[in-house]
Amino acid sequence: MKEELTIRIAGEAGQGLATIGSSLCIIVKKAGFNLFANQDYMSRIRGGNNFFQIRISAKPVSAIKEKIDILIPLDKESIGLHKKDCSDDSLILADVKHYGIEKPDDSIIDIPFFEISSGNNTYINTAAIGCLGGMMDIDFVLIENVLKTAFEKKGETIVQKNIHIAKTGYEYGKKLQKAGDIRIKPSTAKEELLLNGNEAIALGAMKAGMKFYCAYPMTPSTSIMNTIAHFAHDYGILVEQAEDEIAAVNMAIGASAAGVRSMTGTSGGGFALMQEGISLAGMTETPVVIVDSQRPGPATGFPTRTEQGDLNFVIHAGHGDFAKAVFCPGTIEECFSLTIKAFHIADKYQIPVIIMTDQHLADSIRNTPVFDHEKISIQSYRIPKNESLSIKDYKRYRLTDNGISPRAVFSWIDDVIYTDSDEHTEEGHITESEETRNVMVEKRFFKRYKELEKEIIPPSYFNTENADILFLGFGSTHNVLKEVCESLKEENTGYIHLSQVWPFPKDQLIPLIKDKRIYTVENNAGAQLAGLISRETGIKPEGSILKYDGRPFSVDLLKREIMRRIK
Amino acid sequence: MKEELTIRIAGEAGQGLATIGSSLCIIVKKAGFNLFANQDYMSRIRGGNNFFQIRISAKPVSAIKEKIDILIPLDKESIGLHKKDCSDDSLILADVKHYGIEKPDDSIIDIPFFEISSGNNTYINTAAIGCLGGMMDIDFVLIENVLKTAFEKKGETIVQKNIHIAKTGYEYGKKLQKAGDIRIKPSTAKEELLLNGNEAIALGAMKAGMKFYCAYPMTPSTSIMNTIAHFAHDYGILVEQAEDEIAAVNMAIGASAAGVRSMTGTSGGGFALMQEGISLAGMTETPVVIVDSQRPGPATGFPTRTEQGDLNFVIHAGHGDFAKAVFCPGTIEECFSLTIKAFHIADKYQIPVIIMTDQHLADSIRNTPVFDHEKISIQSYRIPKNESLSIKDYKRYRLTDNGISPRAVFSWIDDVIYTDSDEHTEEGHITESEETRNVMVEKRFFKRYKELEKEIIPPSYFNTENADILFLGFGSTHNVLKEVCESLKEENTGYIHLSQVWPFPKDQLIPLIKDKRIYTVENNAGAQLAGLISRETGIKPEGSILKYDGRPFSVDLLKREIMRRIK
Amino acid sequence: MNIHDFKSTDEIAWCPGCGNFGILGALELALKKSGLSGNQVLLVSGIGQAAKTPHYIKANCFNGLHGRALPVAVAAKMANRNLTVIVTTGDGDCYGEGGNHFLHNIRRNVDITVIVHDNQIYGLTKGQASPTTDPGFVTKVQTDGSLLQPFHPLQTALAAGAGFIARGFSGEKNHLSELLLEAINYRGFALIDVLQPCVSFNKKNTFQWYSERVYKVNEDVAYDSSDKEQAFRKSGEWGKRIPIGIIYREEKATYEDKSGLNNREPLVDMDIENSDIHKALHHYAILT
Amino acid sequence: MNIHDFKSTDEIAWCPGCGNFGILGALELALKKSGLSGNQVLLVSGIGQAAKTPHYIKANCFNGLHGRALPVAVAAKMANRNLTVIVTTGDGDCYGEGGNHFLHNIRRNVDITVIVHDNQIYGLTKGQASPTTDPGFVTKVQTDGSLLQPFHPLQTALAAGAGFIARGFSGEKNHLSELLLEAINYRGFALIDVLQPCVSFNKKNTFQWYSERVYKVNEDVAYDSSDKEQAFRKSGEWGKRIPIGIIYREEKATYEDKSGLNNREPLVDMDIENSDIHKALHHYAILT
Ligand SMILES: Cc1ncc(C[n+]2csc(CCOP(=O)(O)OP(=O)(O)O)c2C)c(N)n1
Ligand SMILES: Cc1ncc(C[n+]2csc(CCOP(=O)(O)OP(=O)(O)O)c2C)c(N)n1
Ligand code: SF4
Ligand code: SF4
Ligand SMILES: [Mg+2]
Ligand SMILES: [Mg+2]
Repeated sequence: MKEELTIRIAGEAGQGLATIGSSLCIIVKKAGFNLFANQDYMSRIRGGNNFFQIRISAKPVSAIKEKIDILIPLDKESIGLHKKDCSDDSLILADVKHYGIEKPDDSIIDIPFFEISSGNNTYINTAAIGCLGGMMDIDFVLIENVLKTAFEKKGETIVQKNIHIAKTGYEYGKKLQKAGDIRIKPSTAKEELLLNGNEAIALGAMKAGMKFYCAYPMTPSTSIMNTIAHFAHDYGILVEQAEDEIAAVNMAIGASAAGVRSMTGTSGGGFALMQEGISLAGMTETPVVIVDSQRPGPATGFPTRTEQGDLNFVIHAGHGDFAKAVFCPGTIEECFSLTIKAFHIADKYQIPVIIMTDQHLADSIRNTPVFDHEKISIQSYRIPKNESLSIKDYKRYRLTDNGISPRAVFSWIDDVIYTDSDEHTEEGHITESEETRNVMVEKRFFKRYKELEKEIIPPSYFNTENADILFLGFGSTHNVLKEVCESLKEENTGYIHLSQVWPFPKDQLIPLIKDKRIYTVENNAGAQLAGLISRETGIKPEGSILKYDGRPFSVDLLKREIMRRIK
Repeated sequence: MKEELTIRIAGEAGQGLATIGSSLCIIVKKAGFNLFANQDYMSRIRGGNNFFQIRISAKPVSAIKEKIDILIPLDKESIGLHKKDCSDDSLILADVKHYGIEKPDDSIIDIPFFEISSGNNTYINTAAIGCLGGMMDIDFVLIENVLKTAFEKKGETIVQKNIHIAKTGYEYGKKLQKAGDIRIKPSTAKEELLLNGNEAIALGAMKAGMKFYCAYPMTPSTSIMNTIAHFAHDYGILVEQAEDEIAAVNMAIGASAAGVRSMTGTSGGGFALMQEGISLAGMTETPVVIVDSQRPGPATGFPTRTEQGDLNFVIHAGHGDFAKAVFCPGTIEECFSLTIKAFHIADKYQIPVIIMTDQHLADSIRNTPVFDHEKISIQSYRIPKNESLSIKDYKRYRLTDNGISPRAVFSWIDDVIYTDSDEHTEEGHITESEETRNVMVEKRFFKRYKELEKEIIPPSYFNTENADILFLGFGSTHNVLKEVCESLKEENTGYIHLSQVWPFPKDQLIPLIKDKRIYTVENNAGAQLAGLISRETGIKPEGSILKYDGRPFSVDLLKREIMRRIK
Repeated sequence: MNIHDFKSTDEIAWCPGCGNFGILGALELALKKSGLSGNQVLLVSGIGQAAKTPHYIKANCFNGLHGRALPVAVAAKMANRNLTVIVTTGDGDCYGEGGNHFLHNIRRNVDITVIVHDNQIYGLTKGQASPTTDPGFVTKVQTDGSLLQPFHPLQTALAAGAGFIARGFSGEKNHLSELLLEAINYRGFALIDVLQPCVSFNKKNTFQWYSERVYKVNEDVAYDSSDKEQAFRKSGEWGKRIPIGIIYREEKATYEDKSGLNNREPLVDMDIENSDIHKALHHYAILT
Repeated sequence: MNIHDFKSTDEIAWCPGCGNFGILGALELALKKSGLSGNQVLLVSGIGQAAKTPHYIKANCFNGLHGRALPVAVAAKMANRNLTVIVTTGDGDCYGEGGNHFLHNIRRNVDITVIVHDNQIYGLTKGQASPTTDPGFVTKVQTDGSLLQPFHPLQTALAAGAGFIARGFSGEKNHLSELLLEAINYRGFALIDVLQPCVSFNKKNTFQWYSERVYKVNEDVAYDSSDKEQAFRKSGEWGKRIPIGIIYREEKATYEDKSGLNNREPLVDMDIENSDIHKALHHYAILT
């Protein structure tokens, strides 16, 4: 029996890769395995070549492998395109006759998918799922149930047809077990979540009491909006599509200024359009949470691919000096918990908070323990409604020791509230005074950062004490870094991962990296994290392992790159 | 006789401060003195309190003094407001009766300006100029000529009336010479320019062959547009006011893509709106020059005041990794020459180049030697029209050794040109390929920066070899830094000034600062230059002298602050 | 201590003689008549001379970015539908920088009132052409006179689907305050473009220029403000005669009606401390 | 080797059956008939499915940012008036993200042609409501159906002052290509909104849906495309019958006429290597 297996299903956009993929995920999960599934797709709706890849394992996994064990091409072209990612042991399951493959080589296992599907192309997906199930020795009942749910809406005939075809495929698969034993050790059974990073962010926002989400569609952030819209009625959330990203951020600010937790989400180009709004949130001291789901830039770049190229852009977002915080979750769990924290920090300190994620984390699905959501307590920092009426002589920007002014809600208090984007007095009126300017900068910038530093999320780390050489990452590289470095423990390596990059956790980081050789691992060309570490800690990394081709690091590639640095 | 003199004229907006100020500048310059004039004004059109301040000196000067020698209040309120900037020796010239000043103290010299002006408030300006001229012993003919030119358009009667009133004021002034001798040693006579930083930028653009200027009005950048519009017919320039800053930058890019040198200008909030466009210029490899004339942020901030708070924002402008250059002129001469260089670099390397200035440099007037414009040669890097027809198989993004592809002009060549904001092939078509991505990032980012490093403007410096302690600044602090540090040469101090902050001149800077104590001097709260130096050189400044109240450093304040650091 | 006089003590930074004073007065009057108190009203603005207005009224204020008053205003209304939301903006702020929000918020039809102080110029930045500047008007930027066709706010709003479209004149304070009150009481997006002389920079469209031209559209007996085609014609009038008054009016469902916001607890009043996400989590839960 | 067939070899990334193919074909045809060669034509686009069009035509191309085709296009035309500039954009690109440029470039009236592939949906981002989406249309974001009133591109363009306003249908290729040719030859800002079925995401406004409704406006003998009020009425028609053809047409001075660009050397041809700034410097020179 194997420890793990990577299966790739490849075909044109529009061939239902996402559907077959998610059904497969559920089946595999129900069968007791761990999984990590990622998507690779082009910026088009039909045609081209996309793939859905699922790594199935006895142990929890959350990064991709370089080589695939089983390739299921949904068209002939996919064989040629994905051959390069196959190893000598890889199996390619293909219908030799139907695809018109002339000289099938050894790696190709001929399965008459077309015939199994009674000559109907649309059922090939189902036949393939059945076949894989058989090869992996998964109980057919699991497959049957998933297909039932998936095709419920289309009526009983379609359901039965799918089950029948899956069963035929299943029998083929069983027979193939000899050709390549791909059974995996089962894992222990428990209830878990199966979801991707964006869904986890959406759940976090719902838990945090967000009631207003406003955005303009942009890959790979759109699924946050879709997810929130899906549950909007359940949680009394208003989801509004804005006319552009400038409107989106200003609407989020407007709703928040009126007392409602609000959020917007976008990707690099849209985030660029929000810069002035972020600065507005800073000046008016309005809490707002913004997700930048990164894709490769500059400009339109690679709309459906992954990169971490916005780091510098995000931490320096908005003109002028004001306080903000930037979180970059590394796991699905952190997507959830740091979104909650983002709302907490935004509300408590009345600042913009940015959640930086990327296409890889946004779109990849894995099984995750059910979030410990019941233990989380949410606190609102507004002056509560029942205390509001006793407020007298309210000043929106009242000077206080820690720089934070109590935040009242329009119409809850008897008094009026002035909010201003110009430099302003405590009352919120426009001022030209240099003395007032000085105290307001003090309030918005120096005092705010002093408070924020108290709440910094410390870096997570592994083997830092014993290791000579450390690899540092942020955001979505967490999982691959973890898997590789844990496997290289004997080589005296360790890793450090940052889930918060601003304010920078320098006090927490310096003791960990002092007197060590350090490298950064980044999905960008600019080695931006390395620069940030130098600036903030005074410690200059020896180098960086960079990948900027729009694809995530695989475990194998990163391992090789790390080994080169160790030697 | 004095070495120098600072005169402040203060009053409401709408009282013609700019007019009286600029007339005074011309008179003073014609009389053979050096001058530096700065403006302090509120974000309103009438009322409030503004001032125009002119420092007159035997030697060239270009920074402000903290204390004023002569205050001319144009209303009663101005006396109270500006008293704090007067020293014990200051003179206040005021019409005691007209302003209804009850107990004039010693510093007030009573001049019946109202009576001199035949009871007409609008002539008080002229009376004041006359009086100052008399006190300073300036030849009245100079005053007469300037008034003639200034009022020419209003007809002979008005001209004569002004001259008459000035003359009466002049006689009063002459009598006052005893009260406080404010005559200054004359300087040598030569032809010089009298202009502010924005005018110098506009002249640089005209010299550089810019033919398209497109912007949305925003203080303190608007005078660039006004100046260019003024000369547009002379130089065949098209000036177009855009509907917003997003349009402005995209129009500049559009015109440039069509082969025309183009520019836009704005301030922080508008620059924020241009972020996506800057990234577009990076991706499409379209040259464009953008001026960020800084004012204090965040958000609307202090619209008419000064700050250097956009440094980090500007060098990290635009999402994704791509090459850009950022210049920050320190003098009026550099406003001219670095604008020319900005066009040169933008055109040669097909990148966005940003000129960072600020309200203080933008609006302050000084006398400057006539630019050495005839020696400057401008080179266009387009494929010339007469060579265009022989171009075959043109590829916009052809791969070359240094990453720069020859740039053809639409319709000049027979072939067609594809320009793309997605990741693209050499031909400019959309691609999804990881290999192509890698070479294109190499081209736009790594190779470009390699080339740009060869053309970096080295920092200017003073006394760095002997000094123990160095003060570093960028942009508009150049002049005040220079004046103060030169005066402190004996104290073992020196200064370094950066006129280019991106790519950062690290190789040039490190040898200068290694093993020295260094401080930065910045007109912002964030000590942004200090952070940049740490990141780029690995050398951490000991501290920073920061000013963020919207006002520039005065010589005296900076001197005190520097002295504190020396001790 | 509810505030009903709407008198702010903030010093007014407008030029003496500016048309903005008339608008401010009319708005104060309308608010007084509305019976609302200051804490129930939210004034939202962008940047410009017009946009300073919220500081001069004792009511809640959000003075945001140039061009971005509308998104803030509609979202605040969505968040707290108990607020009476009024935007005070300029021709540059609303039709120039903010043009896209103008178009799409007409489509959104949230119940807000938008008062555009239309001085046909950029006042605060010292006199460049605005979208409504008359053709040929010379400025320091438009040295050969403005070349662009002027923007027609009322006609464009009509085409874009606005349900309440009016023009006022800052010199007709009582008439204007009545218009404003009608607009405030109208359910939906109400636009009032107000002719406002800028004494400092617009030396063409002066107080006198407007006075000689404006006439009240409802004095015209045949005028039916519910007739869209007539409104199209009327809103195109600009020359010797310029109509003021309600040009078009139509009752229709607002965003709050259609989205259900009007039939539920306001967003701002919802409990956020005890969100129970069991149901959503269940959607993703798989039992092995 | 002038290019007259306008055939690009770039692989087309649209869905089979997409209405964009009809528009592409009509545009190719119009360009062929125009007698222009590919190097004289500049196609400008933003981002979206429609915006991929320039890659599929052998002519100059600037494929810029989402929503920002118009500023690039008009500036390129200002820079080089010898170019024939055509924008290929989507309903989201042009009327949504790019709405402000749409309004103000109508006012600017630069001589360009704007083809809006109007599929009433955001195609490339997988089916959210666009400004022209019919009310009630359900998507993953608009789960209760689109709440906003639809944007009326033709009527709005008319109110904003456009001089050439037309609607085409991608299913009527010849008719469309004639419209396109007229638009290209028109002097000034020419808008053609093209009904374009999106087979993947718009299952309401299908090929059949449009086919059953469209009729040619010029078959209607009484239709006079120079009559603005009639055009207002006609451009408001959207339901059982949807007019296609030229809805409004008016000859007027372009930006290039008014700015003098048409009477001078194109900007791009000017010598930049020898700018003599003596005169400007003289303005600032003071002889002591
Ligand atoms: C993003 C941005 N761009 C430009 C400006 C500069 N600005 C401030 S007010 C204004 C024009 C105001 O015109 P209008 O809205 O008509 O108001 P008015 O002053 O005429 O009342 C401009 C361009 C700004 N504050 N922010
Ligand atoms: C600034 C920015 N925001 C959002 C996007 C994402 N985006 C790409 S295309 C598109 C919508 C396209 O709709 P439309 O213009 O109607 O074109 P279609 O695909 O329907 O032809 C969006 C929102 C983007 N690329 N850039
Ligand atoms: S500049 Fe014009 S609009 Fe502004 S306050 Fe003065 S008169 Fe009024
Ligand atoms: S998604 Fe729609 S618009 Fe886009 S190519 Fe497919 S059918 Fe055409
Ligand atoms: Mg105005
Ligand atoms: Mg569309």
